[in-house]
Amino acid sequence: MDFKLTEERQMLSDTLRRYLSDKYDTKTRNAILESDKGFSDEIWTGLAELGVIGALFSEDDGGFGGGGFDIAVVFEELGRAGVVEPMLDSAVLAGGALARIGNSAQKAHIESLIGGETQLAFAHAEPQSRYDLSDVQTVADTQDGAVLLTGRKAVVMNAEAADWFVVSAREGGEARDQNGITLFLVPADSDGLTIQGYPLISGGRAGEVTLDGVQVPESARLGMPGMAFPVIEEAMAAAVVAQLAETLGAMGTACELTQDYLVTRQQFGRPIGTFQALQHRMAEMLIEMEQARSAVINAAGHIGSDRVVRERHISAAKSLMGRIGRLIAEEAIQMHGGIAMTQEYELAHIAKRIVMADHRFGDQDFHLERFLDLSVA
Amino acid sequence: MDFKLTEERQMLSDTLRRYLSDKYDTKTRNAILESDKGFSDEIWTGLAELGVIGALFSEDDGGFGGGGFDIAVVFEELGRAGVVEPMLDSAVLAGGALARIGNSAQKAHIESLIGGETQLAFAHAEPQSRYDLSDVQTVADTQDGAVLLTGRKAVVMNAEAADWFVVSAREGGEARDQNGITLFLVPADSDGLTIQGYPLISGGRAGEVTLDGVQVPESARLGMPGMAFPVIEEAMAAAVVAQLAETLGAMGTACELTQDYLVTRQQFGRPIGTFQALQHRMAEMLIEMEQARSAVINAAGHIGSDRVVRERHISAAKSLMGRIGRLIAEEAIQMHGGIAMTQEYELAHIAKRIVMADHRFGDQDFHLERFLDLSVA
Amino acid sequence: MDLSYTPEEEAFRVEVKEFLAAELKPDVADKVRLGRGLSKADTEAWHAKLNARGWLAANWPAKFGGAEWGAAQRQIYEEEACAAYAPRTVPFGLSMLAPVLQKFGSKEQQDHWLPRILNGADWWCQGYSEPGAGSDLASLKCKAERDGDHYVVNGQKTWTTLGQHANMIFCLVRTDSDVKQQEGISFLLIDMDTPGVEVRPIILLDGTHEVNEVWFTDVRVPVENLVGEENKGWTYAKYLLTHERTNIAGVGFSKAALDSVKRVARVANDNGRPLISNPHFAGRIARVEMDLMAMETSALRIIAAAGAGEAPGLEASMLKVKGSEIRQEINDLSRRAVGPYAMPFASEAMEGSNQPIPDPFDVGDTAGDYFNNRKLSIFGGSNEVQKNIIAKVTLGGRR
Amino acid sequence: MDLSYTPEEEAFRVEVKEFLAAELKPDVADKVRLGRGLSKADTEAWHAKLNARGWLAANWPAKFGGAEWGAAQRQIYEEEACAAYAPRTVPFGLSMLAPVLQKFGSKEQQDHWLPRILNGADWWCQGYSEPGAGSDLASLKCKAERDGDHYVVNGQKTWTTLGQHANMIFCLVRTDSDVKQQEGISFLLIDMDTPGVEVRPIILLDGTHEVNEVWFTDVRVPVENLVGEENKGWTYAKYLLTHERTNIAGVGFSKAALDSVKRVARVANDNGRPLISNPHFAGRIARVEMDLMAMETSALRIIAAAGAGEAPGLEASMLKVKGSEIRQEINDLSRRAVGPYAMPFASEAMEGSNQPIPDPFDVGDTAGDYFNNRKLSIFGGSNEVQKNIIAKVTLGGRR
Repeated sequence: MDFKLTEERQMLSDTLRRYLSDKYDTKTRNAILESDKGFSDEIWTGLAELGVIGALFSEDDGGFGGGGFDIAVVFEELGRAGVVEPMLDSAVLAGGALARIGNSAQKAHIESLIGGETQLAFAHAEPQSRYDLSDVQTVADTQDGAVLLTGRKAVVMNAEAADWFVVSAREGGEARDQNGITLFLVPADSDGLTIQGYPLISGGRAGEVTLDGVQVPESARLGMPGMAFPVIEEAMAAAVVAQLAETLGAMGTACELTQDYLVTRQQFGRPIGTFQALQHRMAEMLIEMEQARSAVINAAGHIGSDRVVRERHISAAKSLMGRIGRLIAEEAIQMHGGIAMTQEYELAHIAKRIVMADHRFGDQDFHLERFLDLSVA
Repeated sequence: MDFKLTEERQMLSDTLRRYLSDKYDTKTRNAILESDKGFSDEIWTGLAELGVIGALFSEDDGGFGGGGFDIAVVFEELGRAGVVEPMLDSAVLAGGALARIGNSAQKAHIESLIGGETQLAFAHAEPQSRYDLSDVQTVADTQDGAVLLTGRKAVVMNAEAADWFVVSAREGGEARDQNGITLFLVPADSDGLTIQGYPLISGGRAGEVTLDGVQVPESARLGMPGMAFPVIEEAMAAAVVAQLAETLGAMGTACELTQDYLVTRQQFGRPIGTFQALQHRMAEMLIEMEQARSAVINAAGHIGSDRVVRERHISAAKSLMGRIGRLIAEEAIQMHGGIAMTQEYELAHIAKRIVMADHRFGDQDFHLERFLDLSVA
Repeated sequence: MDLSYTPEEEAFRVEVKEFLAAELKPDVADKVRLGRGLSKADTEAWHAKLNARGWLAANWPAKFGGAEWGAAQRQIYEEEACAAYAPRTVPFGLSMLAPVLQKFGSKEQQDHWLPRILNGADWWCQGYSEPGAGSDLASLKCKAERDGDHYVVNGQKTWTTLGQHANMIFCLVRTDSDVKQQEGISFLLIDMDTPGVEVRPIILLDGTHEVNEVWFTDVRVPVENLVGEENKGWTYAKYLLTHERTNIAGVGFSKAALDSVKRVARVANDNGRPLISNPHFAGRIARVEMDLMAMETSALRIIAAAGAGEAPGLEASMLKVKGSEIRQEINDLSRRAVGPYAMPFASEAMEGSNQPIPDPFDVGDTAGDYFNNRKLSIFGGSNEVQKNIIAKVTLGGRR
Repeated sequence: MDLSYTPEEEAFRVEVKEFLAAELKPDVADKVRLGRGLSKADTEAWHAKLNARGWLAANWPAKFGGAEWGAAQRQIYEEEACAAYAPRTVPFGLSMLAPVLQKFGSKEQQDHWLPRILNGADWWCQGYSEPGAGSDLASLKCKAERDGDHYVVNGQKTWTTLGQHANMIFCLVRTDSDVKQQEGISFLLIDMDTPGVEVRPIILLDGTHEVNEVWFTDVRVPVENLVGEENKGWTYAKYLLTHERTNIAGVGFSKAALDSVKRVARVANDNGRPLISNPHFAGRIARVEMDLMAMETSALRIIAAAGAGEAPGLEASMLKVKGSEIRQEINDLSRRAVGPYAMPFASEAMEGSNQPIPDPFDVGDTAGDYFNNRKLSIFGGSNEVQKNIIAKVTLGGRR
């Protein structure tokens, strides 16, 4: 066992933190939040140039990382600064699926993704599916060499900016069967693909994507027909690790802001950090932070393990973070008082990132139940 | 609506409190705890003379109360002093069942019970039944005028002291059916009835009761064959109200002891009650006490309502008390520190009464699930 | 002890239901239900209807035209009004200033201001908190200096709820800086149209504009707008705060919100079954419902014990803490229930807030409500301040 | 970063398993599993076996004959030993006194006392707390006055664990009352057979006798039993306390206890299904298991970072708090799991403790363990003291 970061990862982490502290202060980020696009091309390009996107892919795929701890190191820093750029959805989720299942032609998009020129989106979840990965009702109908995609995809992150969609559709099996699901690579400008876009409370934008008989060639199919579920689950596992690390970074910022506030804010003629009730609650937050950090390490460290071991750690960490994240966000706000309720204060956005993370990839109850199922399995 | 106690109940409450503060201090009670019998005949007689037992029965049954708030008032005071005498099991549970279903001949025992001369026990739960009221495997086999009882009853409170047992046995239906259960009034000295007695961690004694073909006349049957379940549920509801009120009283004592300790115990040159972290935790205990008191009022106030309304309040209150009781017992011990860990300190016994209450009549999870079932019903 | 409603109480419930059925407009109820901000006109219209019915001053003493509702009546009205999604009344004039004027105001002040609260001539807001004086309210700095028959006010107030609608503000101001903090404070009524008063919006983390900063620069206030005695304002302020907390349990709000959570959970799909069949989610609902059942009885007990017009003390602090905890827990459940659809969001303050946002469960912005209601444990005396009060009272007596 | 065990580490696990299979007697393992008190002889025999294997001084530096186990080795041994229900080693000599002697003791003291800890010649107990000095340890009053080449000790210690078995006690005593509390304390080694030493049992709330009061009346202690310098004892005491906390996470205990809970929950009937199928109980198990999985990694990280022989600082306080919370939660689950059968009980101190008590799940006295382990958050520096430390360190630096 070894708990030290490699030099390369430590360097990447330091560089990224410096870049974001220079380029991504609250004012800049809040302007990005209110922009029509919802993220900044300049920052996106900047991150690409730093090699942040490349760090999320293996050397075979033209990157220089792609492991669980590569993802964790990058996203903890992104989370620390409350970055809203669509790194998780474009690179880890859509890009990750492509890297796992795509053929060399299809993988060509990864190079331009790493370069920062291409944006991807992962169109999988549907209005009825909530957090159930196998609940796919969008259908793929193949007729002489062409595939027709019909269905609706819900809350698709980065939909409006995406050049390509990785779309899941059913080519066999019943609704909620794991078998029968296929992934397709679909151009954003396809006829019959429409997007109703909207902003998200924790930043960035998403959209309801309607596929009304969207026609793609069979070459758009990723992997074998109906065999995509394991790939979706693996890509999701990587995405969960990314989101957990991002949330951990945001929680770190919430704690930092609170600690600073406790020692500077004066009430009753003394810093409020001298009141023992707040001291103990701050201590409890830091104790839970250690738990959260270890949970993220467990998830990142088992991303390459066999399914049950991997998913058990994923669900344990996701459920734990949902619980601890809420505690830390709420306590940070409460100990600040009114100031944390204002949009212009950094914690407001950070707290929203932390809490809303429990609304993606399954919340703490979903993963509690899943952990139990995997434990008896 | 009206939240005032009647004068009679207020008087009974005051008298009982005075009696117990005179006669039932920690030293006396701890001596009773370690006695072979596990309770004091002198106290039992004293309580009977005060009319405490009579207050638990209606005038029709020779008492002068028997309502939900009569029970609550009595047991809150018993709980405040950590009384271990078998009032709940002898009077509310066994006596209550007798009062609800017995004929005039059978009810004769209630008079001597009220007088303090007779002890009863309720032999219903079995080794496999846990908290399931309908899980009765003891069988009653009737042959020409005689009934043979065969089975095992688990953790029967007051078994060794009881003159009579109210025994549940199955005369029809499958295991766990509500239909088919009958109650019988069985003399303690019956042939084939054996008791393996033992002390309980929170005081008093119980026993494993084995019925090996115990023979009783048909006149020992309480009510109609196989129809006893509703009576058992009603008697249990009254017993839960009694136990909730008792626990509330014990929780009140735990809070009192803690508040006194906080203002007297000196550490770091000041009373520990001047440390804000402890102040806030004490405040949280008192806030939960208000919740607990209201839950007991809700349960006591609906004991005469229709089944679903009654049982919904019973389960809500029992589950809530399980949660709050644990909080208050653990916080009281923690804020005291080592002294509360010693057997000779009053809180040790009080905390055990509070926590172990969750091991009778269904714990907080059992009643959470039951509350949900009753809510959809 | 008797937990059942009397025939009179049941009859009153019917009255309330009939009133709501007749007077509450569906579009207004929808705004309330979906957490969309009510316009000033919406609120004023509702006040007028209640006033016409004699229910606006429900808790005022009779001698001021109040209805003097008892605990049961209050609870019945609150429960029915919340269930119907009626607008809540604006408390600043009705439940905060009025009790102070009724107890400490001059006959002239009572005759002039109280009717205007009921007839809607004035919309009041509260000038208590300052950037440097939150939990430590007594450290406020906003200064009022006597100049002839006027006070000249300079300073800043903050967290002024709905100040953008108000034409009057009651303020705690410092009239003596040389004495113990609490002894140099006065209670002043200020016309917000006076030159030198400036209202600046504060946008909250859910993008709403409900609170403001109010700045005072050489604002001249006639001395007759001083309530009670100069430098006795702290007494009046504390009296007001206990009144502010009497309805803080919010039982009615919580019941309506919990019903909404259950409605969503019955239709939301969770792994092929209704969410309400998920035992872990159902358990969360059950736990908070049990807490709510108990707190409803606590609230009734406490209000009944305190008696009409009177403000409970210690128990009010307990209700404030538990009431806010329960409401915040329900807000957590309601965002949890809608799952991924809690994320779509358009803030009032944001560009394109008029674009359609998917709301498949027709519940409005559950996440925004959750974040917005973090305020419940912060304002009106934070839960920490309430716990200080509880500890002080309960431990203080024993020393 | 790599969470997998190396081949060397896996080989070590095999060694440990083999050792336990060969050396651990079933009757002793049963006593541990069922929470029955071990006899002095049981414990001494186990120490001897570990010592023979070279594993008694697992964490001692090599130069004192220690094995200098790393984080992974410690964790592997603890996990396997707890899973097999091996006795835990008595820490007072091994992990508390020894580090102090090794760092601050004289060559003579090291040569004399350290071997006797390993070979079992001495059973040590701890003389720290006093009735008036709990969390506020530095306020201790037990006095030692110099008289020729002896100290004369008068006073009382309390909460002395297993003092009834001990022949030696290390004490914090006051040797100067005229200076700042922390500066008048010395660290003294006292032979309990010396005239004037009296041990009185304290019976705990679960009826067990594991702690004692120790009274000193004119007890004469040779000066060579002073460790380090006179009046420098507080430094040594703090050093000891951080060491005492290094293994406080109790991951191994918690894993074994949680397995036992699951075993019971699989066989216990709950409304016609196994208790483990009750989603609310299963959820409790899952939540604590998730916490435990995380804390296990925290413990490994922290010990690995601290390095062999070194004691972690702030993180040790965090582990102490979380470790005790997890163990106490598991104790709660284990009494919950057995339902009504958690009530039957016979305390050591009670008459008729030899009568048979029903234990259908063969788990021993789960309720007694639950109450007894409330001590985990009280002793060794209460969780409140740990939180004070955490706040002081993390906020202190920012002022």
